[in-house]
Formats: sequence, C-alpha cells, structure tokens
Amino acid sequence: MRSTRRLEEMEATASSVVPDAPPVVTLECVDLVKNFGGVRAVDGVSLSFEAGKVTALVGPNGAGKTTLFHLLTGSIKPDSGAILYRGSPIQGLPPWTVAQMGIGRLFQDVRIFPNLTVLENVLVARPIQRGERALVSLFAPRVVVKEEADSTDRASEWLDRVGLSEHADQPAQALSYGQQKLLAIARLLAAGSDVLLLDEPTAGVNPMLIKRLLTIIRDLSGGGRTVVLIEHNVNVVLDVADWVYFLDEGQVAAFGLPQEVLSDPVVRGLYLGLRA
Amino acid sequence: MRRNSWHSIPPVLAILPILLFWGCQRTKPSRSEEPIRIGAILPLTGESARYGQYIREGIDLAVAEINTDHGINGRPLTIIYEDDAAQPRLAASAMTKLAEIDHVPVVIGSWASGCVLAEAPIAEKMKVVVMAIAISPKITAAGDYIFRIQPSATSYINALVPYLVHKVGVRKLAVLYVNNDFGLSQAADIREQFEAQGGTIVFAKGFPSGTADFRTEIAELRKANPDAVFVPAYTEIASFLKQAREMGLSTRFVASVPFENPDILKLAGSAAEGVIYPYHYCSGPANDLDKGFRIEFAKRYGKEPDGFAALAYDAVRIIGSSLKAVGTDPDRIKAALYATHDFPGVTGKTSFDSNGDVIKPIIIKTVVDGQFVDLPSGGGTSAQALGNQQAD
Amino acid sequence: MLLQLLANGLVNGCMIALMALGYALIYNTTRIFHVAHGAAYTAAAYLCYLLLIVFKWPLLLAVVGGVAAAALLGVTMELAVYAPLYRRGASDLISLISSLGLYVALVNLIALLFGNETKVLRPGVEKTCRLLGVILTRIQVAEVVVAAVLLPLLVLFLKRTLWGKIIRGVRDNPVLAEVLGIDLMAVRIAVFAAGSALAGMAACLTALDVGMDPQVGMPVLLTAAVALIVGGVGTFEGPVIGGFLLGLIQSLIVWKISAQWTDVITFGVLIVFLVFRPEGIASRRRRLEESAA
Amino acid sequence: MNYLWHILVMISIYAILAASLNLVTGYSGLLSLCHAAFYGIGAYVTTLLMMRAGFGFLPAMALGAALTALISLAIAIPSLRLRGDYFVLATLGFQVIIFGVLYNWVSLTQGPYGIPGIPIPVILGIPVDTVFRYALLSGALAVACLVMIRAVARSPFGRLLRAVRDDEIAAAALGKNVPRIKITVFALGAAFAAVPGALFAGYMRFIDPTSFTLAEAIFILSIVVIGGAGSLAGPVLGAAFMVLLPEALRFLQMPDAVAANMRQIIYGLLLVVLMRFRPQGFLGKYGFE
Repeated sequence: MRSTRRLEEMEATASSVVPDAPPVVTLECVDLVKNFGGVRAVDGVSLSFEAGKVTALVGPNGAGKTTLFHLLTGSIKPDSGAILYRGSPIQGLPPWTVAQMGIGRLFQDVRIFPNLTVLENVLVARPIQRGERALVSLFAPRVVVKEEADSTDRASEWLDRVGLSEHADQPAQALSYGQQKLLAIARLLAAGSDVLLLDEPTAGVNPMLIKRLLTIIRDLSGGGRTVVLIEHNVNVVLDVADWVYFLDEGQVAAFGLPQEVLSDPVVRGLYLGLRA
Repeated sequence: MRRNSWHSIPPVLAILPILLFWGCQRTKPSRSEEPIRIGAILPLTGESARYGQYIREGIDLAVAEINTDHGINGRPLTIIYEDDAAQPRLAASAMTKLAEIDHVPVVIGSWASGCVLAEAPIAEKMKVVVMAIAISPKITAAGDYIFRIQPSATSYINALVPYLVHKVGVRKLAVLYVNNDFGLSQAADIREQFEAQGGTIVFAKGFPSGTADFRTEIAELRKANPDAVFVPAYTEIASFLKQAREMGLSTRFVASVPFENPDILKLAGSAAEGVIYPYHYCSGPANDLDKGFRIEFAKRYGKEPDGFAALAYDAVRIIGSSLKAVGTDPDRIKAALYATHDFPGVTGKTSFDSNGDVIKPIIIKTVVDGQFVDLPSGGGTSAQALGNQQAD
Repeated sequence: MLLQLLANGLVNGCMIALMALGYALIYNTTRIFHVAHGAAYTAAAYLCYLLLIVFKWPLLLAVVGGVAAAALLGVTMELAVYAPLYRRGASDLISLISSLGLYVALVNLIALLFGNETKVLRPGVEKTCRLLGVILTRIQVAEVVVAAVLLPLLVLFLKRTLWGKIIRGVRDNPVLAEVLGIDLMAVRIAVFAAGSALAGMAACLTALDVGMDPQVGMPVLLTAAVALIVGGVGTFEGPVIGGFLLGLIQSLIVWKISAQWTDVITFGVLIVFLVFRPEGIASRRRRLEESAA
Repeated sequence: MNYLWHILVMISIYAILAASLNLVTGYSGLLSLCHAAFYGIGAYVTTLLMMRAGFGFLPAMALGAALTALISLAIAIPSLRLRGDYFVLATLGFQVIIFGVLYNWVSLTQGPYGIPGIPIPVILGIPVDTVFRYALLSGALAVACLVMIRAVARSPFGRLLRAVRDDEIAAAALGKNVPRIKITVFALGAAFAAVPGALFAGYMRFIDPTSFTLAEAIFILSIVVIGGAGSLAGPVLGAAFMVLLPEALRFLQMPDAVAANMRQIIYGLLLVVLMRFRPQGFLGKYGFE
C-alpha cells in the first residue's frame, strides 16, 4: 500500500479541517473493484464526496479515474463493492436511473448531440417531460406546446449562463470544442443534477473559456452541489478543488487538501514528474 | 452538405411525371385503321420468367399468323406486354395500366395464380376480359370476365389418379410437393382422390421453391418404400430425379404439369426416363393444325413448342376469332368466349364452362429415350377427359 | 439412414463453411455487411458454366476461371464502391445499402445475360461411391475433399502467420493499424480477393453438384452470415464451426420437420444466438460493445 | 384517370410505410429490415378480422395496428440491446421468420394460397368501390398518418429520438431510458406500418405472403434512404419516386426481353450511386454518417 495515510485518518483529517459545518456526504463508494480481463482497473477504492465541495481526482493515465466515473454513473457494473447515493445503494442500476436520481456527468469527449441544435441539446436534458412520451406527443399536443414554451425559456437561461445564447439555433457540431464543453455543462445544469461528475472539463479548452468554466464550477459548488472532477491541470486543481484524491494503479494513493496532496513527494514523483 | 433544399434534387425526379404524362398522351384509343391492341401480363423477370418467355413465344407466333392473314378484319393485332415478375402487386398495377391507358378489351395472363387473383377484381370493375394461363383451382370463381385456357390443377389430378391406380397399380404413394399454392393444392387433391380410390399416402412433405438438394428427403423415401413418388414441382424435380437415381431410390416417379419442360430433360438426363405425368398437349402432332403450328414454331424459334406456348397460341387464336366475330367490346367478347364450343386448337378441342374454365382433353405422358411421349392408354380422347371435367 | 443424414449435413456444412469463412474474412476486416458477396457467388457459378458448357473448357480450368472471376468481382466492388465510401468515412449502413444495390444490379445483369432458368454443369446421373451404407456422388466427395484441405489450411494460416495478424490488427483497430504502417487499402483488397475466391469455390462446387439459377446467391449468403454469427464474429474457426453446425441442423430440420421450415428455424437459431450468446460458439470474449460504455 | 388514381394509391401506401420506417431508421438510427413483416401482419390481421370476425375496415385496421405494435414488442425487446449490424441481422431474421409463419401457418393465413375475396372497405356507409374512391381513402389515411408522424417527429419525443440516434450513451447519462425509447418508437413504427397493410389488402382484395418478403423490406428501406432519412418530406418524395420509376420505365421503349431486368439494374445502380454521392437522400439531413 503506497497511500500516505489510511482511510480512517483521511476522514478524521477531512472533518477536522472544517470544524464548523458538518459535511453532507452525497455520494460515496466503498471497496469498489472492477476487473477488465486480467487487469484490475479499480482495486478496492473507497471515496466520498460532499455537498457544496469540489473534489478533484488526480493521477496518472490509466489510474482508473474514468473507469471510476463509469462505475459511479452505472455505465458499467462493479465486480464488488458498493456505491451509495445519500445513503442508499445504487450499484447495478442502469445509467438513466442513476442520472434521474441526480448524478450528472460531463464526458471526457463531451458527447453532445451533433445533429441537434444547441438549444435542442439543452432541451433534451430537461428532466421528466411529458412530451417525451410518444402517446402524449401524438394525442395531447396542447400539453406539449405549453410545456415546450416553458422548457425553452428555462433552456435559454442556461444557455445564457454559459454564454452560448447567440448560437442557440446552430447545429451543435458547428461549435468549437471549448464551446461544446460549455454546451455539455449547460446540458448538465438543465438536467438539474445534484452531483456533477466532470471528466477533464478543461482539457483542450482555451484559457478564456477555462476561466468561464471555473467560475461556473465554483458557482455550482457554492450553490450546494457536489462537484467531482478529473483533472490533469495542477493550477485548476489548486484553484477550485476543496479536496483531492490521488489515484494510482486503481487504488487511492493519497487524499487531502490540494496543497498537501500535490506537495507530497510521492505524488510529485508519480504524477507531476511525469507531467512536468 | 447539410444545407440542402429543393434545387438539389436530381433532375430525374422532374422527368418522371413528364415521362408518365407523355406516355398517357401517346397512347390514345384506336381508330378503325389502327391496330387492335390487347394486353398480356406475364412474369418476364424473376424466378418465373422462363414461363413468361414460353407463353410469349406462343402469343407472338399466333399474332404474326393472324396479321399475315389480314389481321382482325383488316386491322393488325398487337400485344402490349407488361411484366409482373409473378408479384400480385405488379400484376394489379399492370392490369390497371392496360385497362386505363391502353384501353385493351382483353388481357392474356398472368401465369402466376396469385397475379390472376390480384388482376381479377380490377378486370371485373373495368370490364376487361382476362384469359389466364394459370392453374390454381381458385381462379374458377375469380369472376365473370376471368377465363382461363389452362385446365385447373384439379382436373389434371382427376385424370392422373385413375391411371396410377388402375394401370400402374400404385397402392402406396409418397408426395413431395413444392410449398406454394400449386404444390399444396396438388398434394391435397391427390390425397383426396387417391385415398378415395383405396390407396394410402405414406409420406407427404413440402419443400421451398428453388430447392436443389433433396438427399435428406430421398433417404427418408428409401425408408418409407412407396410404390410411387408424386412430385408436383417446377424444375426442382430435375435435381430430385437425378439425386434419387444416384441414391438408388427405385420407385416409380410421377410428376405434374410443369414437368414437360425441355430444361428438365436436359437437367435430369437419363434420370427423367419413365416419369409419368398429366398434360394438356400431345407430343406428336395431335391434328393437322398442330402439325402446322409445330413447323412454324420451329421455323421461328428453332425449337419444339412448349405446352404453355401451345396454350398461349390457342388463347390468341380464340380471342382473335372472337374479335373478328364481335369486335372490341369486352362484354360481347365475353359472351363469345362463353359460347365457344369445341374450338379446334393445337391443344385439342377447347370449350369454356360457365365459370370461364377451359374444357379440354388431358392426357397422361411419360419420357422415353429422352423424349416426352404420350402414353397410349392414358386417355387422350376428348370424351374421357370431358368426363373427368364434369366429375370435377 | 442416420449416417446418410449426417453425411448430407456434412457435405452441405462444407459449402456453408467455405462461404462463411470467405464472408468472415471480409466482414471481420472491413465491417461491411457485404450482401453483394452473394452476387460474387452467383457470378462465379455462371462463369464456370460459361467456360465449361459454352466454351467447352476442361472442368478444372473452368472452376479456376469461376474462382478467379469471383475474386476479380470482389476486388472491383471494393475499389469501385466500398473504398471510396470508406475514404469518405461513410457509416456501415451506407455500405450496406450500397451493397444491396450492387446485389440487385448484378443479379439482374446475370439474369439478363444467362436467362432465369436453372442451369446445371453436369447433367444426368453422377457416378456414386458407397461407404458404410452412405451414398455420395463424386462431386460431393470432391466438395468434402476441397473443404477438408482448404478450411484447416486457411484457418491455420490466418491464426499463425503475419498475414493473419495483420488482418486481425486491422479488424481490431483500423486507425492504429494504419498508423503502424499497414497499407489498409491493400489489406482490404486482399481480403476481398481471398474472401470472394472462397465464395467462388463454394459456388462452383455447389453448381457442379446441384446447379444454379440467378437467385441462388442471397439464401447462401444469409446462411453464411448466420453461420458467422453462430460460430463467432472475429474468429476464423468460428464461421467454419458455425457452417458445419448449420449444415447438420438443416439436414435435421428436413428430416424431422420439413424443408419448408428451414429458413424459419435457421433464423430462429440466429436470433437465439444474437440474444443469448452474441459472441458465438468459438469466441471466449464477450463482444466489446456489450460491456464498454 | 384510374391509372393515375391507382398510382396515387400506391404512393400513399408506400409513403406511409416509408414515413413509419423513417421514425425508426431516420429519426432513431435503427436500421430495420423487418418493416415488410409489420406491413404484412397489418394486412393479414385486418383481413382476418374483416372476413372472420365481421369487423368493419377502420376498426379492423385500428385493431390490426394495435396488434402489430404488440407483436413488434416481441421483436424489439430481445433485439434492441444489439447494436449496428447485429440489430440489422436480428430484424432480418425476424423478417424471414414472420414471412415463414405467414407462409406455412396455412390454417390461419391460407399460406401460399393467399386470401382472395377480401371485402370492399365501407367508410361511413359508403362502399369504397372505385379506384378514385380508394385513392381518396388512401390519400386521406396517408395524410392523417403523415400528420401524426410529423407531430411525433417534432415533439420532444422526436427530439429525444434524434438525441438517442446521435449518442445513446449521452442520452442515458441525461436520465433517458434509452431501451424504452427504442422499444416505443419501434412499436409506433410497426403500428403505422399496419395501416398501409390494411389499405393494400382492401385495395388488392387478395393477399398472399409474397407481397411481404425480405425484398419488400429492402424496397421500403431504400425508399427511406433515397427520399432522405430523418426528414419529413423525404419518405413521401422517395415513395413517389420509387413508385413512379418502374411505371415511367414502362413507357420507355426498351426491348421487352431486357426491360424488366434493366429496371432492376437501374434501381440497384441508383442505390449505389445515391449512397456514393448523396447519402442523405434527396431531402435528408441525416446521412447515416
């Protein structure tokens, strides 16, 4: 075990740092294991994420970070271990159920809907639309029209928030990569997710847009949401993260405040050394 | 690439309706010196195209002869061919087109029974006489305007079963039928007739049209050991016979109407020897008319006429004589056809019953030395065949 | 009786396996649902007919000609239709629809040139051999011999040699293969040639045995595709195993039920495999699409 | 004029078929080769209800649509977890199986004999007994179906379909129950395909399984592709084109011996050329890319 501290110690530290506000753990996983063929991609990982905080997952490529996101969102099923959302187990549930419970995800490769317009991308994300039922759309068009007007207003607000209103009617594939990331975030916001899992939100994005992105992320956690990000950019981690998990070879190698973890010599050797 | 609008539609789309309307304009109803047009709907493509081809050869020869002999009261006869690829949908389309655009009073065909049944309601409604060359018993009741020059499938069996039971002495019969309306109805008819005559059916299985490998069925047939195997099928029977001989199945083989097809002899070779089957057309010239037909046919196409060509030839001549007698009014043609009695055709004396079904002799034939030949005692007299017809 | 049934199934299985292996070569490498493969099959049979019956070539040369024609047609289809689509980055579905178009056009061209009627290459009764009560014609014996020689050799070749590795590499990751300096287009041409030649071989042998008409290609192709799925996509022994299994099953259907249910049951088997064991018999891995997100 | 009315009936039938398949293939990206089976089930159920249970045309058609949708569930539920080629193959398999059942279940469907003498539809007491009246009926039904399909396509449900087509993993991550959406659209497409089945049966007054083959399924799919997958007007235009093409070729003075094969060759080459140079069809926005 290479981790600098044991899990119990980590938790003790975590609560001792912020003594005044009792942390609310929204999402946690316990002893998660996932094998691919002979490879242990995730090897007994236990993590917990708090409401109103930004938690960063860092670690070298192949450390199992993205696999962890797959597991947390139900895209793949763990071999063993538990995932708890507000105390109740969610492992084994299909991805749409997990998403409906309030766990949203930004994909590393954004995964916008390229042939839909920017506005439509956001509209799709709105949860529980009656017009999304085929028979309602066929036989109760008035209900749908009213609902759509409302949805469009809300969607436009979110687009405004990420600064994409002027592109609303363009096909999403016409946007730049950075703009696509903003769109994907707007989509997440529209979905009303409580927990946001962001896989490398700043990768491939120009500094201007990174700034806008980070503001949004800070606002979100400030508003009480749980934000988890996978991030390679040290400055971003130092800038927005409240907590950092360092993962290596499918295990948690370190946990703590960003400055602490990122100044740990082992972490520096493993991670920053590689990426210097 | 994604900005598309109407102007990017290929111009061919615009051409289509123009072509269509041009076509409609082009074919006006005929005046008195113009040719008399009649239609023909045949399978000219697809799996059944060969039969369409045979029928066409008979039609073309008859038309050529009528036209060299002053046509229809001085007006030449022309045929407008339409393809149905043996698909009912296309037959219906072709029927409507012939009735509506070409205003034909008579349509010959189709060959596939399903196509005739699809044509029938349209022909009834638009008052077009249909002369089908199809075999299904269902066509009997298809409508007032629907005639057919080919005997119903049942009448072939009516002629075949007494021969099998009394002349050949078959007691145990196996049936291996092509799984379509023809094969199924033949199998059902022969079961009924054969069991009524005291025989037993020891094996009955279908196979999909186009099957080329019968070795598993043959292995079973060897075990079932029948006196004879009845195989109502198309050219599939060639493969069956070949493989049956190869695998040493030594029973008598009985076929149905489509057996008389030179291709089958070519394919099966010596394996076709001795196969018994019912047919509507003799091998030797049946009469002087037939002798002339065979000579002309050989001159024109360099081969012997097929039984379907002969039926088609008779059909055109019967229609031609009706046209000569009563003109181009479909109702009068219809009446003339119902009144046709013992028309001298190359396939024998031909009449129509009140359902529009043909009454004509059916004979039993076989293969000897690679030739289709008539069996002397198998019938051939009009009287006996007529008797069978009436029993139907 | 039972032995004869097994023998019939085996002979049919040989031909399905040849066709399926050829199809697998193309499908595994290019991911094209190559329906026009059926047209290559038909074309080979007809060219063999042309050479043997019309031009009176010797049998062996006519078969070689048929096989070569199939290979040539396969390569031509790749160069004229599929390669441009691939370069443009068109999806598999575009290729599928193009392939359907090719099939319709080619089969009707063959019908136009040769007529719609059934043709046989060896009319009349064939000489037979008897072994343990099983009767086989000489052509059937030839079918078994060709399959017994070709199939193991090819499967071993594909599993053991560099060529096999390249083909598998292209299948698993065409982009990576190209980065590694493999000439993707050359590999595609090679698999189209080899796969179509196998179809041509199956076509000529089957035509010698039972003859052909212009429509024979599609059912053979579909059976081969089912054999490929049942055996296991992505392997080379899979389609062979699947081919033999289908040959036996079809013989059994004819015996126990009736030939008219062959299609229904064959495709029933396909559905069962697609739903319950999509990786096929031979493959131990589950398909990637199934597990990865 | 009847000839033109007849063509209109045919265009109506294929327009509904193509538009319903377009919901499944164009909007949802599920390439299905069993649409002819649904068309056939619709035709048979309507026919049998009319002839054996004495139903009127419209009630029989509605029940036929419902039953077809139900049967489609049996196909959709096992097939929809398959992707790409595998899904295509599964639908192809079901097409062959359903054709085989229609063909071989003689006691119910009269199998290869077909069912002749289907009663003339009577709408509001008026017998639809001329080609003109039938063109009105089929035209009206086509417009009704197309309007409904348009409503579905433009609704949030339609948007969801396009989202699933573009990226089903992303759609699932947004809380959308992807399998249920696919099953719903598949059933909806099947239900709409039953309507032209009923129209066809009532028009031909004779049905047999050979009208509902794999070749027919491919034909319907090519209408969608040629017209333009994922567009609203595309299937109508495609249907018009594909129905008119052979009819127009009837008037070209080709030697008869080659005409029919030539038509098929032209049709095949047209598909190839279109896929090469205009994969999104005449009007489509989405080219399966």
